[in-house]
Amino acid sequence: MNKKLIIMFVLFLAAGFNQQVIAGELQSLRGSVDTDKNSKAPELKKYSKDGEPIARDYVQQPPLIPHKIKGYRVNKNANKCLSCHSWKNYRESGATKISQTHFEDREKHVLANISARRYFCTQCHVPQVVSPPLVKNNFKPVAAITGE
Amino acid sequence: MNEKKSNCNDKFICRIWQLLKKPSVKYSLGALLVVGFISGILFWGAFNTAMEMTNTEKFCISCHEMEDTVYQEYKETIHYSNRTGVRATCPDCHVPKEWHHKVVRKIQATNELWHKALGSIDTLEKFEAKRLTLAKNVWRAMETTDSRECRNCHNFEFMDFAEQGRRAVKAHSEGLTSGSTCIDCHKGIAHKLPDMREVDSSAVVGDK
Amino acid sequence: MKLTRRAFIKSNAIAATAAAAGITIPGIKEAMAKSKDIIRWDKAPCRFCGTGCSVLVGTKQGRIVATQGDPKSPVNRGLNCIKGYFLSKIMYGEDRLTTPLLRMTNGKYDKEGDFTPVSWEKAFDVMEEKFKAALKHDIAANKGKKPEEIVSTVGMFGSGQWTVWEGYAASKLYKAGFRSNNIDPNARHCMASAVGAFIRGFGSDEPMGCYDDLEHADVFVLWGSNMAEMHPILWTRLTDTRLNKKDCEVHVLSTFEHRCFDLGDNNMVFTPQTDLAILNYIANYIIQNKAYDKSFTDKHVNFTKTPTDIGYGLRPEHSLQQKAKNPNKGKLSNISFDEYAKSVEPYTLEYTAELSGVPEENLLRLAKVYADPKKKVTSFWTMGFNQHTRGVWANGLVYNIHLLMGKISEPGNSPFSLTGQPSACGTAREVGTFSHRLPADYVVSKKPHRDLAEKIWNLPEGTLNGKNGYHAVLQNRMLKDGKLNAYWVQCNNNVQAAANINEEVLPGYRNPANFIVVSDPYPTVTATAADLILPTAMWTEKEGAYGNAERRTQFWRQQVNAPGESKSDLWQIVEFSKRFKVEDVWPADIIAKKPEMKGKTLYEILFTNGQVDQFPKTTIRDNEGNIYANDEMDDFGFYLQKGLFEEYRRFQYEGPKKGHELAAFDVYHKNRGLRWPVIKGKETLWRYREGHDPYVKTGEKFNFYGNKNGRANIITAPYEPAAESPDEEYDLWLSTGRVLEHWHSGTMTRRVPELYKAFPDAVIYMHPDDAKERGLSRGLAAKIVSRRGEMSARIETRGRNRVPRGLIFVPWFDASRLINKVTLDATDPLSKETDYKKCAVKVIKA
Amino acid sequence: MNISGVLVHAYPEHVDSVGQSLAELEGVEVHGNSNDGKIVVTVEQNNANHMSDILNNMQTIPGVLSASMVYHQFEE
Repeated sequence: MNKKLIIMFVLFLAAGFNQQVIAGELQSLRGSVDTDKNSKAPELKKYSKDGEPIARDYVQQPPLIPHKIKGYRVNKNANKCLSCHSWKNYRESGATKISQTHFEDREKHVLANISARRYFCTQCHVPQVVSPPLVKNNFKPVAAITGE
Repeated sequence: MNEKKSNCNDKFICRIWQLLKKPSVKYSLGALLVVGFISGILFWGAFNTAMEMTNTEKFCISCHEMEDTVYQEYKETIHYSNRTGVRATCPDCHVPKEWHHKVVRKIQATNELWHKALGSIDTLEKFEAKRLTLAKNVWRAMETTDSRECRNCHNFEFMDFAEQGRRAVKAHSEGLTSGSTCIDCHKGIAHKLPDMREVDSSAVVGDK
Repeated sequence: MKLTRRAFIKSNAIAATAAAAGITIPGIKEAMAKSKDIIRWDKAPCRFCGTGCSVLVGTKQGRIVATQGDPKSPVNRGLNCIKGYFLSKIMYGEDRLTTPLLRMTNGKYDKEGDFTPVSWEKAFDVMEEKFKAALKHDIAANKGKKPEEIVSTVGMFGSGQWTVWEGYAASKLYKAGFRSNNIDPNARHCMASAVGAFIRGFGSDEPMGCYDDLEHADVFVLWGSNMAEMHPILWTRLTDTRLNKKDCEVHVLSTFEHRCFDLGDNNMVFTPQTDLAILNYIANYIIQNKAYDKSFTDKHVNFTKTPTDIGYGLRPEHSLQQKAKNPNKGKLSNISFDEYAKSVEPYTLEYTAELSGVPEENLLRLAKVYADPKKKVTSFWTMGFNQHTRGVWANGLVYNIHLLMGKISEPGNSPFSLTGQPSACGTAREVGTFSHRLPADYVVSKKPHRDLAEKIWNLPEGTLNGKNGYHAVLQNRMLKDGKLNAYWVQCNNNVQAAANINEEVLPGYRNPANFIVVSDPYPTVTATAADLILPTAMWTEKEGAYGNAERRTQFWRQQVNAPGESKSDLWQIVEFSKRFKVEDVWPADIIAKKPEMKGKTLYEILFTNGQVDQFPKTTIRDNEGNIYANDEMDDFGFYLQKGLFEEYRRFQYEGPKKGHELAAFDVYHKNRGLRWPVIKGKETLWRYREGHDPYVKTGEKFNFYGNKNGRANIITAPYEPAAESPDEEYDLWLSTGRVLEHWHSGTMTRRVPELYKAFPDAVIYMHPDDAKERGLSRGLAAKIVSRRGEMSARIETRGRNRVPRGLIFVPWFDASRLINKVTLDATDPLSKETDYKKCAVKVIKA
Repeated sequence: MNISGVLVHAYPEHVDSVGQSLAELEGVEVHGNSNDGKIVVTVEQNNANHMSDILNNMQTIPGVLSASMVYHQFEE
């Protein structure tokens, strides 16, 4: 068991270290294209059409939208998201339920339908394209730290 | 011979009727049949061509009431531009394919011509005010015909659920049994939704 | 004490019962705190936009593990936008810089060398050498010159994302230490026009209203401000009012359709630059219909006009600049009401509708709402007005409307200039890190203002440089021309943010005569264009303070330590000041006025001057008893932040200009911010209004005490065309801006996987018919070309923004798609703020 | 093991006397009170029906308005 750990540790060290040694070609998010050169248009990235609910790193993080929302309009006349996710419709449609916090207004009164301040869902909930991250992120959720 | 004419005392219709009743003197039955047959075909061809001409997107959006409103909204939807380029234009959803339904719908369409003359929805505000009633008409028609126009192209029976997304499979496979029809869930697929307070109060917040 | 499972359950029982009883039992806290799931929560203002939401930062064993909206904050009441919820991940990008990097070849600094890790010692050595060379040259060049003629070859480009004390320390180091006014914040790109209009109109910077107007107004008018994406929480409050308040209306004006149109009742798309005509039309409508509040204008308003045909802030040799009759002129001259009425007369409904392309009925409906005395109207605007070659005029024209109607400084009636950055107000504007300003609205060009600063900073008389320094665009030009040689960039990514990268920005950074230092936590486009990169601490890796758009100053404590050898901007500034003696920076005659300063370092004169170091080290606790680190306090041995803040406050109390007073340092750690002026501990919601602003005596009702005569200025200004409009070859308008999911140049947000995957790459928002005419369509690669450069991206015709024919919109968050290679560095000649919203381009197949 | 949290509401003036009499009950511990007469109490018993007896006794103590169980963790 600890033999594997040691190898892992060495690899980790190397990865961390060489990041600095080859600092010669320090790269911005432009990657290998120099600033004065013109980079080509990026590859097309597709929003995941209809995936499983995406796990969250901490309780307070707003859930990500695992499906495409192109053409789903939210305006004064209607909120397309609510046609599946509202308290009345979510059982029948099998959609994720809207959390209790959305039913409180600014003054903490609990309402029958969601509070108007939560009406535009896409201010906190966003779909995801199918693509690896641009840069690896070493964020660790609580569980990872306390070794559960 | 000519007394027969006298009892029409010059009423026009009556004289026409007498003419039609009078057996042909000069022309043979065969000639009359051939001429009748050909003019029938011509008439039928012309009738259908005319009807089909009114059954095109170009005709529908020749009225600015349609072109500036629902057509602009439609141009942003999947039925206008999609992966395969297969389009569904106005008549594909709003005019039945089967001839007799089509004719019934065409007759109803005279009401739309009437409102065009009245200018009931000739400004954006007027259209917006009428959007709900217009939408309800279409929804009601679809509900009564179990979304027949949708099923011209999309049919539960021929859906390959292996190719569909998670939500679609659940909804469509249940749809087969629970008797719901396409329009129950797919309202607003081509045009912006009207005020949905009456239809689904949970889908809107606040008063008008 | 080992927490047994039984004790754990018992403490849960106690806690639950105590909660039901609504009382807190101290004993339980220690018992509960030990259990492994407890996260320490503390407040901090969000790192991103000018709204200034307060977030709760969750930390565990020295790492940030979560962030959420702060329910106690009156700004956001527990809500955040998508970026706020992911603040917890912005510090953990894998390519985080952890040591200084210097361009070197075989061990020596070389402008064309590769970046090599060096120690802080070595980094400051090279910086010291370069800065001293430039300063030596300056002392010689400025020999015998009066303070108003001093020129300097050292410069700094700071930020509206600096904390209050970082801006203050940088301003002191440059203006007092190096006698250089070539320090400017990137808030020059976002709020300079707003500042110009505030000073010209009201004699005092910053809005007179506050966010409470969002709950009081009957009508909201958005002038080119996509609040749904750029100020999301304010948009939720506006939506709350619109959907719940009877007869509430939202009018939205923009050069393209965006998400706010979904809530808009009167949506208008106008031709770029014609907002000037629309604003004048509304004033004209109000006057023609005698709807103006005569009693208000007679008592509280002064009518003026401003010189016209003032050029476009381009290089003097540029043809447009040559043609301008009154280049950069802004002196106001008084006019009568009738002259003002005549000046807006040409802007009839027909003329304005024809010029702007907005249908007459929409314009009429908008004008009626402003002219209706019973309707409380709040106007919102941001970059649409500020980043505009007539930005100061545009800001002024909307104040004219509100002043004509007397709809100002009261709940619901509010011309509200929204701020872009989290502390453009708190740091850049109030601390005065602009090339022409001193703290609290004082300016470098006025002798009495310099005297006040010299008194507070305990400097010899005549130290301060009286000549306005180089502003943002001029800094790039001076770098390119070799007139600015030692340059330090902190807390911004200007190589990606500044206009006209190819012709002005890159040549300046790579000019062999210049030494460029960049402080940044990540390798940005600006850092890789520099010669020395200093690894910098981020947001809650240091103690900080921000000031948001409603004059609310918010503090936060240091939550976690910065990685590797990263240091805060503040530490870098103060540590670097140790390297200079007064003899290196001041001429002998200045030193002679205070001989006791001979041989002393700038560190002693600027920072250990008895004021900044008056507060000893102390343990920082919150009211739950948690203890917090403060790296600067450990390194320098005194409470540096508190000393800087308290010295800075003297400007607000000891000078003639009233109305900017902040509360004491300790107050801000205990609350969710106060809106200044804070008089006797009470914050001010509406300025210049009796009953709300303590400087307005009873019976006066209004007093615009920023101006000596207590009156606000209505400033008439005409429509003038944009600097560069579409023609046959470059046949499309280009407007640039931001999207909800990303902040500015994407350095932080694109390193958060969820935000990157929400909006991976910049796209070209284009009208489908414009695309079809050019053989393009949605999803295809296209190239945008202007007279200055090009950029490639994919076309989007059915995205969140629907642009009219003849205009494209491109966000600038993507480092691989530098749209600012294409934009024009034309500015508002008065505010010197770049117009990123209008230039002429063509789009061709890539 | 049975642990429960009980909120006892007593007349403000009788808080101290009620506190004492509560503490005398077997397995009962008083943790704190608010000045308007609310007392936070935990009860530890080894079986559930004892728990309900204790709760009833609490009701009968003079000066007690009400005693309501807020938290109950029981494992056989």
